[in-house]
Amino acid sequence: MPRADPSLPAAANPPGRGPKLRLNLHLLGPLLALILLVVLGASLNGNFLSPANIANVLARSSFTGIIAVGATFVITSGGLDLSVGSMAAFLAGVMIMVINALVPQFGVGFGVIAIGMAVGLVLGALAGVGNGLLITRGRIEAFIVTLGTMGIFRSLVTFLANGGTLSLNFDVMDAYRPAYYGTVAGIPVPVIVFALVAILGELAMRRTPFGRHCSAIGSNEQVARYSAIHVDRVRLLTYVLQGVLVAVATLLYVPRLGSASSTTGVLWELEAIAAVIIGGTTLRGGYGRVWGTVIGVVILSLIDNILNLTNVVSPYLNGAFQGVIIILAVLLQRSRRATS
Amino acid sequence: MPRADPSLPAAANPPGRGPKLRLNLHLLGPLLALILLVVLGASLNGNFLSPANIANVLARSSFTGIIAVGATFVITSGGLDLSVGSMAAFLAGVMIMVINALVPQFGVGFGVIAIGMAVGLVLGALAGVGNGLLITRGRIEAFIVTLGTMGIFRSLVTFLANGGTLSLNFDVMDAYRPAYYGTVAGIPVPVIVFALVAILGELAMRRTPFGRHCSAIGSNEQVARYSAIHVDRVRLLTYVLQGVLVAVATLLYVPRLGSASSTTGVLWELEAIAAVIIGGTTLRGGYGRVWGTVIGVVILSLIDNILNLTNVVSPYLNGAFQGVIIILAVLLQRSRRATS
Amino acid sequence: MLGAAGVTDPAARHSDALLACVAVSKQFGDVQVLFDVSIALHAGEVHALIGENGAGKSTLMKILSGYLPPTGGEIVFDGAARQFSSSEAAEDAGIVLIHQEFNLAEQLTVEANIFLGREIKRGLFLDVKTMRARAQALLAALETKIDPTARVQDLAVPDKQMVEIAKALARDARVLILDEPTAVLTPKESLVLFRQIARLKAQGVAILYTSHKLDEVSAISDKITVLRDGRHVITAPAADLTEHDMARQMVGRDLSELFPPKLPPMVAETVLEVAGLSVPGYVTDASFHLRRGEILGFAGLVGSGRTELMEGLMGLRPSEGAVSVMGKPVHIRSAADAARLGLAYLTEDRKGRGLLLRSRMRPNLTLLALDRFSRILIDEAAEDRALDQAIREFDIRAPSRTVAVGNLSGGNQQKLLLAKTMLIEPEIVIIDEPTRGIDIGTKQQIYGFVQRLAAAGKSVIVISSEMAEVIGLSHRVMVMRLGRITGELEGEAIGEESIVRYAMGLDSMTKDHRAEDRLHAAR
Amino acid sequence: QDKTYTIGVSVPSADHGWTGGVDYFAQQTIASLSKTYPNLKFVLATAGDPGKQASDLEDMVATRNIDALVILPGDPDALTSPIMRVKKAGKFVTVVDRKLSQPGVEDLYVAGDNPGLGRTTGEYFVSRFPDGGNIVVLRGLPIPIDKERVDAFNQAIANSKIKVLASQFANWNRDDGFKVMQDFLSRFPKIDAVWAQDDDTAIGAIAAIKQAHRENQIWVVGGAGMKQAIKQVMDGSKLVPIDVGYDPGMVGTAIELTALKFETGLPMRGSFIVRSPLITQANAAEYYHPDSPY
Ligand SMILES: Nc1ncnc2c1ncn2[C@@H]1O[C@H](COP(=O)(O)OP(=O)(O)OP(=O)(O)O)[C@@H](O)[C@H]1O
Ligand SMILES: Nc1ncnc2c1ncn2[C@@H]1O[C@H](COP(=O)(O)OP(=O)(O)OP(=O)(O)O)[C@@H](O)[C@H]1O
Ligand SMILES: [Mg+2]
Ligand SMILES: [Mg+2]
Repeated sequence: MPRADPSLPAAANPPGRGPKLRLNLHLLGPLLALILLVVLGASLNGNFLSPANIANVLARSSFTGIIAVGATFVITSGGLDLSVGSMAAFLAGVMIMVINALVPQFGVGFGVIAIGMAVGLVLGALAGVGNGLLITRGRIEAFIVTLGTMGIFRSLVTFLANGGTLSLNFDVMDAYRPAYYGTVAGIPVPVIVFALVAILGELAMRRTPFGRHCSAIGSNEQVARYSAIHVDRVRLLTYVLQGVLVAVATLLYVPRLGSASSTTGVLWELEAIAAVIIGGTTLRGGYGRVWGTVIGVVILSLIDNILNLTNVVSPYLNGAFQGVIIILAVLLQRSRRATS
Repeated sequence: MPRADPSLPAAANPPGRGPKLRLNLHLLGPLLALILLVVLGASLNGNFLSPANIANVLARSSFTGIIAVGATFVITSGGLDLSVGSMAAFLAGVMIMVINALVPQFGVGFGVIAIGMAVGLVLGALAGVGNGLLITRGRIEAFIVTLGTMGIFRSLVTFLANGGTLSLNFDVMDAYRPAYYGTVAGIPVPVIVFALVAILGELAMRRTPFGRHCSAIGSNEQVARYSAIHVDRVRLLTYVLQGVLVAVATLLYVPRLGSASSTTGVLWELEAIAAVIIGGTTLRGGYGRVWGTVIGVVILSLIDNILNLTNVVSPYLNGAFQGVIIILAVLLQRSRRATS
Repeated sequence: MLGAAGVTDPAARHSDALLACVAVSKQFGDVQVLFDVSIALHAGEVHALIGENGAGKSTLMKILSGYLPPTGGEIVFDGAARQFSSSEAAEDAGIVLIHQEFNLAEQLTVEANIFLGREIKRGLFLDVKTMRARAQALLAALETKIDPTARVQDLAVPDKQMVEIAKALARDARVLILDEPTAVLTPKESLVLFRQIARLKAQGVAILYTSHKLDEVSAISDKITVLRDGRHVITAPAADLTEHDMARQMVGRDLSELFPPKLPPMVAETVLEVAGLSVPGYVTDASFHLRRGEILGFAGLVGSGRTELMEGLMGLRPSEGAVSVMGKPVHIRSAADAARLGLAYLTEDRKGRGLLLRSRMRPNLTLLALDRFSRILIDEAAEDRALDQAIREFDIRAPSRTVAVGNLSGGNQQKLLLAKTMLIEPEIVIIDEPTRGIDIGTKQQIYGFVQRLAAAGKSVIVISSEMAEVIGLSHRVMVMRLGRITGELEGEAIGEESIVRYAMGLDSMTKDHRAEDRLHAAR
Repeated sequence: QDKTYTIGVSVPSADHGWTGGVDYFAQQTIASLSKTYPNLKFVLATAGDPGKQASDLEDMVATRNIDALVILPGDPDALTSPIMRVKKAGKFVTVVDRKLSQPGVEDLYVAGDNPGLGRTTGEYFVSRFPDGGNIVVLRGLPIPIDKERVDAFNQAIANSKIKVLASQFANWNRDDGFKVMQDFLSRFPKIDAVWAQDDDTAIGAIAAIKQAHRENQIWVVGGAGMKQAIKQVMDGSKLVPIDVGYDPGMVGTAIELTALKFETGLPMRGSFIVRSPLITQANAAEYYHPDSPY
């Protein structure tokens, strides 16, 4: 770095010790929590590290994981989407109904599944457009809009299912099953999809104008506007992306149990937001990292897994353990950062 | 629509003709939505405006209402408390256990109830201190802390109730019942308590240093710190206040149903936050108004009430109607403000 | 080098102006702030816009660059009437504005800010390497050592301004509009900026520039326009206006001497004694004392740690060392502790640390002194009276009492901040950059105010990057360099050269480092 | 008859499959009764928590002028007091499924048998494992119903050699059944049977068992008589050998009985207990209603 005037102190770096070290620990915080959890799990149960268990946990993480990648963008740009869980239930319901309706005519085959998938994706995008337009054009707080659409989607799926469960045609289910249970090179398909989404998400966040614009908007909307960023358009896009990713998650969810009901996706929104924040994205927007979200999702899945693999005092206290671990996982990052 | 001044968000005083008129409409937004709902209700059912129905609606608003007053302070100072619903369940559970345990020794009487109430209030304050310290000292995002304690409180009440329901001794229940069902000068006791809390809250928000400090912190923490405000102390106080108000709500809730279980207070946090925002407080902090929250709470209660007044298409769609009305109620304020 | 471009007769080139506004007016609500203002900018010319705080300079600049629509009149660009629908449209046409208030996304890196909205891409992805290299080059041209990968929130105020300038330079401007760019810069950094301006001017860029530092204005501009109360007063070649003329045109009357004569310091007790104060990372082992009725100046280069020293003293940053107030050792852990001891600190960062921009004037004014206005409830009538008094005493010019503070002109925000700080009636007041963005007439009022404070037995510390201010006001001056106090000057010894010697480190003291010389060289 | 009567029906909202069935049967019964008896009006409200259900009762009394109430209380302890208030207002009260904490409040009680479900299942397990076996239990939501069932089950197997390896809440939900079962399968190399307590949960558990290819070593008992489960029992599945009924249609019975009180003027009083029958391949056809959503 060229120094223009030797008589001046280094401007940008404060002369304090080891700014690099501090940065790394902040960066590695969630990773550290994850490692500690893995160590805990392994010490509690020998099967914890078995490939089957790891595959199970990762595959299960994929739904909220894919959704949480979308939530990272929404939150980074200063928004919030509470509707994702109900949206997933709704999309799953519609997909199942569409596929079931097509089977009598077109028979069981990949084509029917593909149409169902396409419908899911389009509908997801549309749902995102709806949320996004109400927020950007309607100028309503994202919290209110998505609280409202959360109720709407949840009601719709209950209505479609007539209060019960929508079940995928059994023969289609057989054809569709590999989308969740299949493996490629030993890796479950949903894990591969999740990994792809995460990598693309991380790239988009860090290496595209879109990602930068998201943080700029979340950091200071006015500055973004002054910098010739189409704030409303970018913000709308984050909700559309969120909707599409919810649809992608649904595509993997449907072949798992082949059903959708009013209980599908309950509380996924909280899980997704929690994962995003555990991963180090700031809830007020301005800074987001997709890889952190991925770790956050895995941490949350692991907590459940570990609780199921051990006898805790009482199953009534599961929620308490979850709560404590979540707080500790974040506390750990924070205090590490403070003391380094 | 005239192009808004880009140099500042429309918050305080948007330019254009008639700032006074516009201000009033912004002020009156939630009130307008409320009036429309009342008109709707009255047109749907003749009994809607009957004193009994009004008393019912207001009395049951009081729980989330009192909690939402606390949430107004928390949110105004830039925080969030997701734990209030579970906290209420937990406090109710402990109160019931304490009272039941004291009855054999001290008999049924006002004294026992008073002790139970005192325990509830103290415990509520302590719960608030816990949340507050984790947030201020632990420097953990409020979302994560209160998501964690939400799980913890919910688990604890399930544990205390052994998975079932904690029921208040039936004789005590008789003595305690007037705290919810009683009236003073024809007005139900919980409505009176709610009104008192709201009036005190509005005063505190608008006319005390505490209220000013809350909005200063929510609007710019640094400015607050440089203005000799004890940021952490004020923030802690908002959580303690929230805890105490949750306890006050619980004092009224216990005599209503005389029981606490894992389903007590579910989703109250969402309802409270929604009420606060519908009332015009900004979710990002910096500006809050208690009277708006009160109207928000009543609006939410009225939606449920109105859905019970008529036979809607299908009960499965209740949630959808709620969602639509919530969005419309806020949209109405916003567009009124924009077009005036 | 600036002179090489030459100055032509403005009247002759009025028709071929690059950017002009004709009879532009602007109204906010019921308040009109601009009345039929016309101004023409020409390629290769530096045009200065001056006027009192609230005269409408920033508003006019925002209108010219598409941030605000005018309520009357028209904008002419390249010979044709244009209505820029947005700042993007204006920027696409090559009109770039550097705002008076910072306009950076704090959480983003320097590089990301510089290219925000104009990212360089390779395929779908950002070409971070190229952007980083260009950012580095731009910053190097500005002679700063800011790291392009640093986050803006971690930068000091002057560094942010340099980033802002780099951002504007990155945009290939045909018209560059700078709104008080030097308010937060020291003379040395200002000179760097002026060299860049000269370079752009030579390339044929039209430049509109505003500043309250009239010496700068006469040094770099070719033409000067004066605004008063939203009305055009005069446009004239810079050569025809002396600094004195400018001041008179701005204020509408003759100004007396800027600095009133210093009163001799009282021979009085020490009220503040600081020994071995260190602020980790910024300040090492600073010791000084302050007497009753004394004005103590703090001079030094940007980044010398004056702000951090005072913030450490005030409990706003972690610090160690011995402090005693009125002879009693004290531990100040927060601004509230300090206020209780009669200490007040006026921050240099009025936007980030000083004022709540979305609130009105009243809550801002009383925020620090709120307990003086409340028993249990706040006495709003008393607050209103305090606001009345502040408006009178500090000459705060606001369109209305209910305007959001963010909508006040920069200088009036500064006055409000001063009023806010003084409301606790401190015994010891520390003022960091008191006249940043303040017009020359009001400066005088503030200087008078500071001297009256001292005369009334209060003690004042003035941190300023304006040498004249430190020299003109202080009874005694401490000079800082690299986080240490390197010199103390008193009475007659206070002078520009002696201060600069300490500030630069004695050995590097050579003639062409002197700020004043640079200023002349630029011309 | 010219006089019209209004009957209020309050049921929990469809937060899992069984309550979904309750809502369905309530609506069906109301639709058909409205057709048969034009002088009967119905008010149906669904509630997600006890507070909302209490509010619904208040609204029915204050604004809808009900003459009778049919209620399936989500949490009977919590709703005892609100139901007493309805009773005090002079309404006819029918309570479905769950016992209030005070005796003698209701006029009519159409009772489900939650302990019976646990006991019947437990007895079946004992009969299948005379020499002991390893089982896991997937519980429901942590509410009293679940506790009654589990307590009765535990009592029934108390003196057998059956070993409960672990039990965890699966919330009467397919997804949670799947997750918890996956983890139990990783944790325990030898599981002989699963009590999932609910047919939805069982479906999730079975999916996990099939994924682990252990469907030949483990069998699963759900509960509540969902049609898919009964179909499997009917077909003689080894994986799902039996089911234990818990008919959500009981709410329809209760509404019908209440309606009859007004239509026939007969004095309706007392309790009807709806048993939790053991459904085996032999009798499954009786319980199979392919048109029902549940
Ligand atoms: N958005 C707005 N709403 C209302 N009034 C405004 C707004 N923006 C500016 N003003 C008012 O317009 C007047 C001119 O402000 P402007 O910022 O242009 O002054 P200025 O000449 O730049 O002053 P300074 O030297 O202090 O920066 C001021 O009285 C200011 O309060
Ligand atoms: N938030 C921060 N993070 C990291 N470094 C900082 C921060 N604030 C300031 N610095 C650095 O600390 C040093 C001193 O800051 P500063 O420029 O405020 O000193 P100063 O003497 O008060 O200067 P001036 O008052 O002229 O602006 C500089 O090197 C600056 O870059
Ligand atoms: Mg200005
Ligand atoms: Mg400074």
